[in-house]
Amino acid sequence: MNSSIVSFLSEMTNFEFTSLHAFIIFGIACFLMVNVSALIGGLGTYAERKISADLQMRQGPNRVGPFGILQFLADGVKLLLKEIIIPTQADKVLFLISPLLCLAGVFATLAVLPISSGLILTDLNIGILYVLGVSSLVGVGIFLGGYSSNSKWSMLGGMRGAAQIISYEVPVTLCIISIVLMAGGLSMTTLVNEQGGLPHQWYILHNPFAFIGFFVFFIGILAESNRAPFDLPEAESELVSGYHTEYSGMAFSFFALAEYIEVFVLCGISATLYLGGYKVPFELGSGELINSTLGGPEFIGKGIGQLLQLGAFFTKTFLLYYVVIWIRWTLPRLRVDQLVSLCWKYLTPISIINLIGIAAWEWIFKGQSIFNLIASLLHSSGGGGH
Amino acid sequence: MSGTSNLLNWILWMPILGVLGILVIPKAKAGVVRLWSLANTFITLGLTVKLWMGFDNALSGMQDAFTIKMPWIKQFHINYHLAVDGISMPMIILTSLLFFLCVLCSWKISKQVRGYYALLLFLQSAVYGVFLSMDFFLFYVYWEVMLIPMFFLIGIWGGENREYAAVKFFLYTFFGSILMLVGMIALYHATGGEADSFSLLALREHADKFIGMNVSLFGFDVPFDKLFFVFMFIGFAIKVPVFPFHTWLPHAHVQAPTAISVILAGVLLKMGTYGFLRIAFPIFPGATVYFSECIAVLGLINIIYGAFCAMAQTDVKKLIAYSSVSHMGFVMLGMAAMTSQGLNGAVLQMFNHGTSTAMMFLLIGILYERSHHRWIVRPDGSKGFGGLYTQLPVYSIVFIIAMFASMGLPGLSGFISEALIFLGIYSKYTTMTVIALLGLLIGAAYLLWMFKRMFFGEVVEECKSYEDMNAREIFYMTPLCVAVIVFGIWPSPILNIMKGSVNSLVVLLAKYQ
Amino acid sequence: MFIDIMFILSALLTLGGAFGVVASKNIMHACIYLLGSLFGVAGLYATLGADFLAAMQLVVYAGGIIILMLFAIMLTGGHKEAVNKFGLDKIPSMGSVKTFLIGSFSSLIIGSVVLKIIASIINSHDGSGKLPEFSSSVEKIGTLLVTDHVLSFEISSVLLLGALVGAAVISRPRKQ
Amino acid sequence: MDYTISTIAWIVLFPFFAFVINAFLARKATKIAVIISCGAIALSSVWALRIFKDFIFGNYASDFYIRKVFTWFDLNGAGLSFNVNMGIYIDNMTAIMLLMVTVVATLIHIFSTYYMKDDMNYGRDGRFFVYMSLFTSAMLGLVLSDNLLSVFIFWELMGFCSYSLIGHYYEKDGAGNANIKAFMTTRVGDVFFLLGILAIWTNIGSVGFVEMYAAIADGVFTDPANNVFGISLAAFAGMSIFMGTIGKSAQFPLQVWLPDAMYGPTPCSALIHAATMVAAGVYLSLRIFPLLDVAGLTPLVAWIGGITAFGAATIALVQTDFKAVLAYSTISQLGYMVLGVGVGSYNAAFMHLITHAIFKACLFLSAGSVIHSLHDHHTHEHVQEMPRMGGLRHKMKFTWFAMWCCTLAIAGIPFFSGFVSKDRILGDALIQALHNKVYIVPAILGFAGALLTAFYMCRMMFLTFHGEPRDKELYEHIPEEKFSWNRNLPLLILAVFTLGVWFSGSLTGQKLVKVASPEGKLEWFSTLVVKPDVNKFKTYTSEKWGNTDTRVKGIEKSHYDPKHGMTNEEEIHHVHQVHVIGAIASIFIAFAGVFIAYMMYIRKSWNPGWWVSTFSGWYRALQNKYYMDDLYIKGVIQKGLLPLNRFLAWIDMGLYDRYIVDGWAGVSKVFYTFSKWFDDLWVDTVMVDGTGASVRLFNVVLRTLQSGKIQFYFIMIIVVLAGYILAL
Amino acid sequence: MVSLPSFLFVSFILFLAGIVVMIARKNVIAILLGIELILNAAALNFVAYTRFINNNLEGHIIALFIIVIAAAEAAVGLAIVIRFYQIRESIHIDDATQLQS
Repeated sequence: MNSSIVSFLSEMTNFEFTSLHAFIIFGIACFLMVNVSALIGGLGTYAERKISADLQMRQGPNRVGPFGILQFLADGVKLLLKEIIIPTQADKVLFLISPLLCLAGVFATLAVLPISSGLILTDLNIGILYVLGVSSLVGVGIFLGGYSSNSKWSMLGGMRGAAQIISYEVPVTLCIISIVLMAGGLSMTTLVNEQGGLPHQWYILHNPFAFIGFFVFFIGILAESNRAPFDLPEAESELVSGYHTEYSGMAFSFFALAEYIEVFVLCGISATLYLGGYKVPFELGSGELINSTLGGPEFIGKGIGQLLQLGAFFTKTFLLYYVVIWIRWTLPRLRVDQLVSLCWKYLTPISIINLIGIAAWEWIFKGQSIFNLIASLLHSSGGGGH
Repeated sequence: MSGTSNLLNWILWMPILGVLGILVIPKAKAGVVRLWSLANTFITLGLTVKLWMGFDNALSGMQDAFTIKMPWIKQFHINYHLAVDGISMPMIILTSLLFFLCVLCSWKISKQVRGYYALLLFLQSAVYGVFLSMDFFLFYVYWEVMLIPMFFLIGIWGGENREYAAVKFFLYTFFGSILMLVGMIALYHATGGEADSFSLLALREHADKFIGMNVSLFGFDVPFDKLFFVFMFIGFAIKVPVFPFHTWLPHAHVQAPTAISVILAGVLLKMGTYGFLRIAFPIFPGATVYFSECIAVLGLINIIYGAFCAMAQTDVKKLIAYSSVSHMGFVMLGMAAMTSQGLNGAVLQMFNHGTSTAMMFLLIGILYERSHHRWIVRPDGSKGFGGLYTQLPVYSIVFIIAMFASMGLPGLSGFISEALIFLGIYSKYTTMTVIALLGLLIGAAYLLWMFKRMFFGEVVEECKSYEDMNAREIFYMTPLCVAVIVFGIWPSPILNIMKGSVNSLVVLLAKYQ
Repeated sequence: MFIDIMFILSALLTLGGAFGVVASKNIMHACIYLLGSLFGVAGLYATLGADFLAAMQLVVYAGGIIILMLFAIMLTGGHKEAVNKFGLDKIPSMGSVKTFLIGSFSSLIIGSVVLKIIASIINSHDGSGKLPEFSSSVEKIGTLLVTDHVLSFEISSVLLLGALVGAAVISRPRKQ
Repeated sequence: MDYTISTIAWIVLFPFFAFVINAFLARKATKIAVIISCGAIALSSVWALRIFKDFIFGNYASDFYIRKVFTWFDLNGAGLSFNVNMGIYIDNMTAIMLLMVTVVATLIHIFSTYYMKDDMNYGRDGRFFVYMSLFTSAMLGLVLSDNLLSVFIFWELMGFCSYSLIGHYYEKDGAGNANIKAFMTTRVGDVFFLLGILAIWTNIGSVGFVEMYAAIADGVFTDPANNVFGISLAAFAGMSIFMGTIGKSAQFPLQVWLPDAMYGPTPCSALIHAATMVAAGVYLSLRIFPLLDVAGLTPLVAWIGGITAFGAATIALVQTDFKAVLAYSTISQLGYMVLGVGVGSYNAAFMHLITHAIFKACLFLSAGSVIHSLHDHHTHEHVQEMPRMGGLRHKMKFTWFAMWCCTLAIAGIPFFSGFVSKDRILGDALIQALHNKVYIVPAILGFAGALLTAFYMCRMMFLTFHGEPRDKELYEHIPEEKFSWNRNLPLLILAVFTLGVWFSGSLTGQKLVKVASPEGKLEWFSTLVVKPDVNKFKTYTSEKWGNTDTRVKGIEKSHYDPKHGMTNEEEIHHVHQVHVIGAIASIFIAFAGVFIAYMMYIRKSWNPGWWVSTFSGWYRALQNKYYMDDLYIKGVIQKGLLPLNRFLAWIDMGLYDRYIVDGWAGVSKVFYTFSKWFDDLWVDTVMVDGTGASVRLFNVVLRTLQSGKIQFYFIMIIVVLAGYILAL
Repeated sequence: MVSLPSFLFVSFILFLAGIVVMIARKNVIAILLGIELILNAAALNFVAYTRFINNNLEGHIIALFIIVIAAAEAAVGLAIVIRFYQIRESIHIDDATQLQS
């Protein structure tokens, strides 16, 4: 465990944990993480309703709690209390397993999400690959959910969902590979640390290919999380509600929760990959600058740094989250053929070209960003041509 | 022996890569096939330019840097030997350029697009093979291979009488090839089958040996070199085509699709004269000198006879086909001179005729796409075209450039080569020069007369619907226009390439005079 | 201890999945069992310190192959008609007692052969189970792939391309 | 001024670049193209003026020349060497020619902006100016050329421009006929020209004028060892090259193209077919004069010139087309120049070239000005027929004035330029005739032609500008001429230069009328242009481009030698007398011609119709141009060439190809019938199919082993594999 | 506990299961499942050996290629199955006895 919440805590407190301690701390951290993200997912539903209402000049939920902020809790309680109805012809085992698979796939990715330099459950050295691997469970879950309901709407929704997820995984993976190429590592912290706090140090502005790559990636994750305009699997008008037509109660809420958390996680990952993740400008995140200015105990500086990083990460993530919701309520849904051709005829070739282009860029310019190049050019020409 | 560069291999096999690529493109994707072929020929053109840039003008022999030599069939000392010198280099440039343009000009072909382009690229590779091979066997293989795509290209995509023309073309050329094959085998045995007995370069060393030899033919003792020179001569003369063997040309040209006519006139005819310069002349210098007057006379007949025949034609394409006969006569005449000016002029004329006649055929192709006939005067006596100058202004300008280049207007490319040929031939055959100059006169006459009948006067009713050249057509005419004008004003780029090799051939031949 | 727990869990998952694949009468369930088994193998890889391999196992199998299998089952399955137009069984048999007997017998034969081969290794191994220190394998694998194994790497890429094109060509519905 | 590539080449390159730019601009940006075209030639004329100033007012000897050479391309390699050189050659003649060409071309360009305006407004693009630029560039290149090859190159380029400009109104069928005729007729001459070049090139290894002169001095051309077809090389080459002149300058018997060339727009007729291109032929024969001289071809040249001068004048008598009269007068005047060359009047012939260029350009421009105003509202075409004109002087005064100046000049009235030059040619012809009987006929023809010239030019003027308007309706529609810079200014400038005073201090050349001036400055024109003395060229050393001129300047001026190299005092006196007689005779003849015209067309005392009816046979012959066009087109081409072509084509395709080549198919048919029978029955049925049948037997046996059950195969594999491994 | 024989045992059982599936099942897709099991068993063997005996990464590489091959095999195999189903309307292994449709 080279860098994780456990090691961070031990560093903070200057205390050597035994493995049992570590295990317990780890367990607690995991528990917290899961619950916090469930909260975020719940708030996501609220945000979705509120923002959509805003976009449509409506009020949105406003009864439960201040500004209706507790609406999601009310909904959650209602769903918990409802009965899970299993259709007679359904494949019962799979019917019950599939929401869990979905949720498990999403939660598993939380393990490597770098919320701040300290607040990361475990920093796997194959972090981004791990994300790709476990998030594919969501696809299986959706597919099985569709299949096991034994309803044609669910069936079609499930197949569409799975097909969409695995096909959009191609451009997304290619984009990730190109970022990995720039960073030179698969670990999430490496990816973040290779970038800087200021926008021109982010990978999105590193070179033109990465700039294009960001949009490809973003479109890809929209499709992967079955969000509008790629929400064909749950198209209300065609498929009633897609793969979760037959679900009710807690099983349904698992699906819904999985979706919202997935959007959050993916937004977080795209922020990590392209927008500098938790990085704060001027290396404030490490706390050393704060310490040297403020003085005082070291952990205060570090703590403030962590908070700043937390803020940076969530700002970026929620901005993207907002964009996702904004897109959902703005753009019309695609047809299936458009969806497929978008993926295979446009995004995939573009991302392949981007990959080659980034490789070439790395080779030609020795990994310097475009701003560095311009700066060095200006320097050399302005400085009397040294 | 092998040089440092693999460029010739790339040039030779790049079209084959293109063919393979075409074979995996689905049938329905005609556009992809076209773009792919275009890209392929463009890459080949780029490679050729690279070759040109690497070409050392100072060398009079083969360019050692590019030579590729490896054993192919070891038992018979047959090598895979590619090399380029000043004689073949202009032809390579011409081939690369013309094939690139031909892909563009065949854009509208809709019948079995894949097959068409595959065969076209295949043909390109074979043509490169002929110009690059320095091994007689390899040369012969490519010489024959070239016939196959040509046969199908004429036979499938040609005009209404295409099968006849294709078969005629094939049989004629094949007849010549057989004689050449006999010659090749005879040479192999005459050298005793030793090492490099198929090498075109090594065979030159045996030239003196051939002069003394006799061969028994139907019980008569015939001089070896003279007999097989005649064999080779017929083999190559059919390709040129020289007078009694020329009748396949009008048929093939009239029936072939535009691009194929361009290739046929622009490149394939030059293979015949190239064969003379590469094989017949250096290997049998004694016989060459002995027969030089015959060659000159045949060339003269070509010039005058071709020009007269051209003047009587009412089909534009046939007219240009005969004009090719006439112009290739100049090449023959220049070669018969065996002087530096004459031979350089002949090789330059090969190149220049390639560009100017290609322009003419391309232009006729453009017109044919609009009119679907080619009659200057229809068989019933009515005008086929008229007033095109008013109707198609840009086309007319390009046509004028092509026409005047073809008739040898100074400032355009044809003049320099013709002047050099005349200069070369004058010192030897003054009378023939005077008669050949008459060919120049008639050459101008039939072209101008054709131009007048087609372009001047009131617009004929059916011509009123024709549209002027579009951007694609202008695009592919531009390189040729530029070549014709630039090499007319400044011929040194091409002459510098060729003069070393050609002059060394002249020196070689001069020993036997 | 942690490693042991992990190994036992993974092995159980693997073997349980494999058993499920053998025993399940429902092809869909068999597929899910296979997924479990593959996850178990990924766990075993992780136990062995092959982190990259484990991740790839997840990515390729869970993300790709299993979903592909599920698709294939959906596209070919359906339990509606028993007999097709050729008069053949439309429901694919999941095997009868007879076939399972033959299968078991065959596996016994092959098992004995394999055992004969690996017995010497097992015997010679001291069984101490000392695992070398873990170190990340990603970079080394990457280096190996483009140095020592570059040819096989390229060939496998060509193979994948071929498989891609081939699969697309084969499964394309032919125009009548 | 340093004469290097960077200074001289511009004179050719300005119009050439204008051509290149306009070739792309002319279709869309016509106005810009016109400006570029005019600007380029104007710039060239500035350069020419500079050269002119250097040469004429500098202290150079009259035989001073500058020659710069560069290698165009070479065939050096493998021990052989061959260079093709190009270069410039500037002497006084070149300098004068350059100035004349550029100034005339500039004025004509300016006039063209007036004349071609409507043409361009009606949707036709500015290609007229494109060709004009190319033409000017080629003409200047020709003038600057130092060798015959580059003369030929520019010569042909001019031919091309002429071809294109004659065909400018391409929607007319006649334009197509006219330009093909023009091109082909000149091409006949050009082919011979090329032959001459080849002969010279082969024998002396170079085609430069300088080398040629040196070779003449060395006797290479008269060496019997170099004879071609039994005649001396000088005669062969000289005649061949002179054929070029005959073609280009429309001399008998190749004069047929020039009248037809009037199909082109009038400014192009003025520039190409009157002032410059046709004169280039004469310029060439002046350059090769030593060759003609040494070959003894001068009598022939004189005969051709005389016949042309007289014959064209007679045809001009009966023409009713405005431009046709001018065309025939051009041929006639070119005939005078050639006559001048023939009688050895080198200087006068060149002088006549210059004076003719100016007044004939002016005449054509005036004609253009007239024709452009005469617009027939029924046929929507311009009127060129003189019978429909008359009385135009009231409507267009400037044109009338300019045209009269030129008419007087061409007619040979004293104080006008034409008199100065033509009179000297005729005087020299007279001298030669008295010495040598061969020249008697050309001299007589020359004098007779002079009479006719005066007559038909005045006839044209009277019919056009004087008397009553004959087509009233047409006359009413003519707009009143107002002075405009692009219509009248060029005319007036040219008209000013028709005065003789510009060309000769003595106004006559024979010192008949003397102007008080210092000795030696009397006949400045004559002192500047002298016959090249071939012996001076023996020691020539070549100069390369880029070197500034290092030769000594300030050699004393040479003088025109009116004594014709004679030393005997008596003979000199005799010559002088003859010149005076000639001058008086030509003045008389000119006035006689004017008088006859006046009597016929103004006073109408003498009825022209009487002449027509009395000499009706001659009249018809003249109207049909002595039947020469008919001879060439109907006789040679239609009766001879085309049937021959068709016959040959029939032999080729109908006879040779169909029977001899395709006949082999019949031969092979016999063979293949037999082979087919043998093959079908024996080879195929018995042998081949028999083998197949035997294979089929084994087939049946082996097929049963293959069940197709894959799991069966699999089990078999396992069992065999297991057995194999256990057996190990 | 974590030793080479234990891994070999797991892989052995996995392998046998695969063999049984391959032979006993009559469903083509099920046979493909069996093949996946066998391939995984082999890959596991490689990784285990390389870990315990050589302690280098050659086995990983081979396992990686096995995964590649498995993916390719699954793609092509399933494509064939689907095509077969389109033609014969069956995925019974014993129906596939002809090379020609």
